[in-house]
Amino acid sequence: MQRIGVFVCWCGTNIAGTVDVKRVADALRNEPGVVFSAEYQYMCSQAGQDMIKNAIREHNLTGFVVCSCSPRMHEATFRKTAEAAGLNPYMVEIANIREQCSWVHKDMEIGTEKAIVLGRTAIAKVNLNAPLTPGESPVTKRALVIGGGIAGIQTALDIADAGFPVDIVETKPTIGGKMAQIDKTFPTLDCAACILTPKMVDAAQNDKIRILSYSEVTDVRGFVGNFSVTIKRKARYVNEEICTGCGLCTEKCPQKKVPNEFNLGMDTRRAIYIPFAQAIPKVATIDADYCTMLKTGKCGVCAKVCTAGAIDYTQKDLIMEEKYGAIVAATGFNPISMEPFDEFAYSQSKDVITSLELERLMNAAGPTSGQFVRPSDGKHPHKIVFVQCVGSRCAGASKGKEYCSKICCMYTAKHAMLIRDKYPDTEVYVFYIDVRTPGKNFDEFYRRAVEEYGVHYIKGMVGKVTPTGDTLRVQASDLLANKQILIDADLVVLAAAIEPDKSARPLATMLTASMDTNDFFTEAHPKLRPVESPTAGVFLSGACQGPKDIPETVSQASAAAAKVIGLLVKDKLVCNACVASSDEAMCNGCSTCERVCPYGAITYADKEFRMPDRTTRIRRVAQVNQAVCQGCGACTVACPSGAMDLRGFSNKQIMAEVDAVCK
Amino acid sequence: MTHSDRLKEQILRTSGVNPLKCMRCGKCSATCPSYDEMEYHPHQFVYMVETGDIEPLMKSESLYKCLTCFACVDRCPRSVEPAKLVEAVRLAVIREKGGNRLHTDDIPAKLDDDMPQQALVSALRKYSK
Amino acid sequence: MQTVTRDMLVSRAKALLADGTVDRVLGWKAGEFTYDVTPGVFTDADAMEKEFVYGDFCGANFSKYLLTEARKTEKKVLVFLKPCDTYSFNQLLTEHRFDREKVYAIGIPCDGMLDIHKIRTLSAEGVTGIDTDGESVTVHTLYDGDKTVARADALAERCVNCKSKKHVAYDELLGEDGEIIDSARFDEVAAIEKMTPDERFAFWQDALSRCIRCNACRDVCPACTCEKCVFDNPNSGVENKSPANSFEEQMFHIIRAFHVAGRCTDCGECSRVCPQHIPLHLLNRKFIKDIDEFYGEYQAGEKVGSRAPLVDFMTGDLEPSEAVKRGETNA
Amino acid sequence: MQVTEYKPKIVAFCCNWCSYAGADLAGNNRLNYPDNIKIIRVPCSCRVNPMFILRAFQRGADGVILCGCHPGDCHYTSGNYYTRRRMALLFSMLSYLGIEKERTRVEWVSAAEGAKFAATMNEFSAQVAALGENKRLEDLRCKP
Repeated sequence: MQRIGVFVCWCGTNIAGTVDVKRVADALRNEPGVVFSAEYQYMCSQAGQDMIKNAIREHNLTGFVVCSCSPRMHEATFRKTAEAAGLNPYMVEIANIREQCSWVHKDMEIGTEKAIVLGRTAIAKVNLNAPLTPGESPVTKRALVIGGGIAGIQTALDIADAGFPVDIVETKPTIGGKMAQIDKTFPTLDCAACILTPKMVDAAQNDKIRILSYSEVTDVRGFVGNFSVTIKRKARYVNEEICTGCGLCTEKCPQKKVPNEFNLGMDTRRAIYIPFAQAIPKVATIDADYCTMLKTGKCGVCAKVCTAGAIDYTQKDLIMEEKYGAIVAATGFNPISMEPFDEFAYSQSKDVITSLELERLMNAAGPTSGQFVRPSDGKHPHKIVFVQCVGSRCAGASKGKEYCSKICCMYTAKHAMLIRDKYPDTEVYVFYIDVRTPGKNFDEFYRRAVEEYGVHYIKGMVGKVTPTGDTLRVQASDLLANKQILIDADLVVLAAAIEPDKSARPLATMLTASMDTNDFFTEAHPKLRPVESPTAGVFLSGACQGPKDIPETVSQASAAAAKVIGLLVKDKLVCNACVASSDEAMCNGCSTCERVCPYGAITYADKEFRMPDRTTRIRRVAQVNQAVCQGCGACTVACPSGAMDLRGFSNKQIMAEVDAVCK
Repeated sequence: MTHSDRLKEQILRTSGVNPLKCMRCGKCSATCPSYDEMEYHPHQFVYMVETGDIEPLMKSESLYKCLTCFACVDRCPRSVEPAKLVEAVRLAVIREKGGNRLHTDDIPAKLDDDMPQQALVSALRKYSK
Repeated sequence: MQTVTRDMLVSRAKALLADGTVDRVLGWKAGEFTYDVTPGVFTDADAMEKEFVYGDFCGANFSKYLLTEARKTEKKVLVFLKPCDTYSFNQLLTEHRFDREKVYAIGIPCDGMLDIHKIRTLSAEGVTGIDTDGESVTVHTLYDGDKTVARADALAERCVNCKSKKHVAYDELLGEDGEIIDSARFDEVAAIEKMTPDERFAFWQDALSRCIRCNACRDVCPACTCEKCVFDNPNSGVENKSPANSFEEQMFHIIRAFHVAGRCTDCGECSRVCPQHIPLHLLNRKFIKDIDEFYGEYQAGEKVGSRAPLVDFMTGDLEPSEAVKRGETNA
Repeated sequence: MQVTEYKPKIVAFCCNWCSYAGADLAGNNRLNYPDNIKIIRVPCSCRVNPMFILRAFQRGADGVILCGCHPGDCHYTSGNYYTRRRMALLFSMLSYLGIEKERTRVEWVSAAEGAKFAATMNEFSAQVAALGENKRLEDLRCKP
């Protein structure tokens, strides 16, 4: 008979506030199998855990139930406590009397009653627990980083630094991501390219890192330590090995009218192009939508001009299958479309631009090669208006994002400061709701913009922008002066909200990683495990997990790399102990379970059985591969005879729980 | 429940607006076409109803300057709907004894040829009950 | 009358016994009365000559017997399969339940078997003998002399709504193969669906409360071939020997129907053998009708190795809330 | 005589990765839902055997709700697809046997939808309370 201990936690007042913990402990003391029952303020504390260890020794308990917070919080903690006291870690059950009882029922009487029932259910389950030992599975010592922005590059560099091979998969022809498009970076105003390109070159030259540019992940199978990923290398019609990146073809290509997405369509490029000078890999790419040779077969100028003979019009998409131990999502962000915010006349005038477009205008490698001029008539703007929180912090309105995009206040202060510094004759107005500068040296940076460079910060939102003549009439409210002011600006810059990259949602489905309603990856725990996805083996790096600036992205990238290294350094991974197991005596061998298994963990073997009449019979029976099975339980329901059962959540245990709950 | 609490509760109930959602961005006042004629501007309506400071609103002329063009409702990022608050305060005034601002018998005096019929109908709706 | 006669079967079986392809023959023996023919195993020619019978009451589906018989033979077992039996044959093969090489299957045409329960209600009790000639059946009874009943009225329900005269599995065919019939087998299910919930509950409470839990339906069903049934499996959580409020007693039929859902070939054996005449086939047909409606036409056993609906899925399947509405035409 | 307002007994099976986390989130946000709903944690919604649901009804539950991840989000890629088919057939059969269809329900709740979880529980509890006590599934076979 089991000797069960029951420990009811106060959790300070979180539980004790609406549940009479003493009454729960007393009520559960006379449940079948219970030999010890107590309550304590903080079961998860060191003192609490020592209390459990002592109780195990004194009453030689065979298992215990902790009535406390959600098992998703401290099941692991209490399993380690059991292990420390020499008890099998799987002889522990948790009754969730905080998130699912004390926090959701205000009335003490109701809360106590329900806590007793939940405790009774956990006791019924632990009575039927069996000691389990988790199996092991090998770890493929190789990591995959999806996304080649600063997040992906930093993660890959750190992992390679630890000696593990890494693949970076980037959809664009070059790595670099958004940071490559940025001119200067806050708060130190050093040029983005100057700090990014050395890292890109390191990544290219590091023999542990393989950059798969112009490629995308199409399928992910397997689980932590044993992912098998299908990667599609889109045809770039240029042989990467031979191309020297001289750029001759990009000058001679007759097709000139292709909108250059690197400069956000503000200028044009050729059909065969290298996105920007410091591109890695420095290899040309033919844009199949615009290349006349590929469309009509008549041209071939680039092939004639190419000294290395690297052009190959017959190149096809290449499908690769690779094995990985860990996957890092670093898909980054994009500014949202300004189309629903037409009160700012973004679509009516070329002089209303987003901040990213302003970055390109001010960048030396940008469309105006550094000349800060208006996109409409190329004249120098004398009055500029910055509009903050366009599309951010909108609630209920169907068009915007509910969250604050975090980086706009800082980059607008940077833009204002740079413009005032380079062109002192320009008047700069910034309409803000609040200026949020929470980083190191951030507020000092913002104050310099206001005090030294005389940027006019006006508290109040812009209501309307109407193009009148060759200026833009900005109508805004100045809340502190309680006036409605009108400014005839030459240029209006919208600080657009940022959203995750469109490729994130399909990737999450492939990785079975969960996402929040805004399509940002959900982290395993917002405070304690911010760089891991709940799906084991999947890690999050950079803005794909939430809006963040470059310093935070780099620190999160290194954190994700540390987690990946922590995983890859292990030879064996302890796998889930709660996996399926089939009772061979009762198995029909009908392969119903094999058909529902998402991981292909079930194989069949012919085994000899001694029959009651002393004859032996060869029967086909199912066998579960403990390392591959993830313990979902689909097979246990598909199996009509109940031969297939799930350890830790066995049929008898769940039936006992149902009986206890319904009593 | 003081008199202004009761008033505030009545205004919030008739308008269905939750002023707590306002993040004080001022966009409603920025887009308000009759901002200059109004003594209290839309963002102030939201703030003053929230703080319960309703007496001055009821006495002010700006109640009748609001064109109910709903630009503020359309553009408010937090969908607070300030125009409905102005309407609710107006109703609070009209509902008090003798609160009607426009009597049917003084309509003929206001008639002029280019006054659209609809303006009269909406005036009657807004200014008398 | 059956187009194929006893003598044709016996001569064919004796030939195969003689040339050594088979060493056991599954057939029928006379039981207590002419109408309760019992299945039997014959190993030599003269036993067959003496005891083998075949007539209008040989409805048993021999597919399930192959699980045990196919193991006992060194060479092959000869089995005669009616068209509806062949579907169960394929379904058992899909589930690797017996070795196909150990079985020699002869497909025999079938003109529908008679239901003694119907004959009794149509004629009289105390039936001593039945012989059929052409389209009418003469019933010799103890007290009321001879009665004649039209053969069509005496046909078993599953034969009235026969779903297919086509053999989907055989090594050899006696006579030509028939066609799949677009039968009205779901009308009764649809009729029940049209009732109000109270009427439906009353109908099923009346039907299921007659159940004496004799497990005959489980023992005869070719889909119910578990080594050990879930109710006898100690760690299935539902097994309880002396049940105070027995889960097994009350939920047996729903669970059995669910376990065979997607695998039941609608052969009608369960209703045939039920001593209490509970229309169990209406439960299985409800699942088949739902599967056809929700996930597209599927006939279990039509093709060996086909993927049963409950071990398959489509991303666009309908939600359970809609399924309930669609399955129940009126609230 | 103090009329105890009838509270139906409801069993909720929640899948560990999504709906159980959703339930925890509802707790974190202190959202209120009826106390007569008891949650049983299962690794995936596809772990719930129809026998568990029938057992709950047979042992006196008045309503059973099964919560899982949104189709496509299942942590085990295809678990909830099987749940959807099994429960579609089971619920249709139960209603065919005359059991009120409002007593059973499948709801997809993700880990981020705490509010939806609480709202669903409140609505389902009210729905089952309206039906009153479950007599029919306690013993489908009781002698007339």
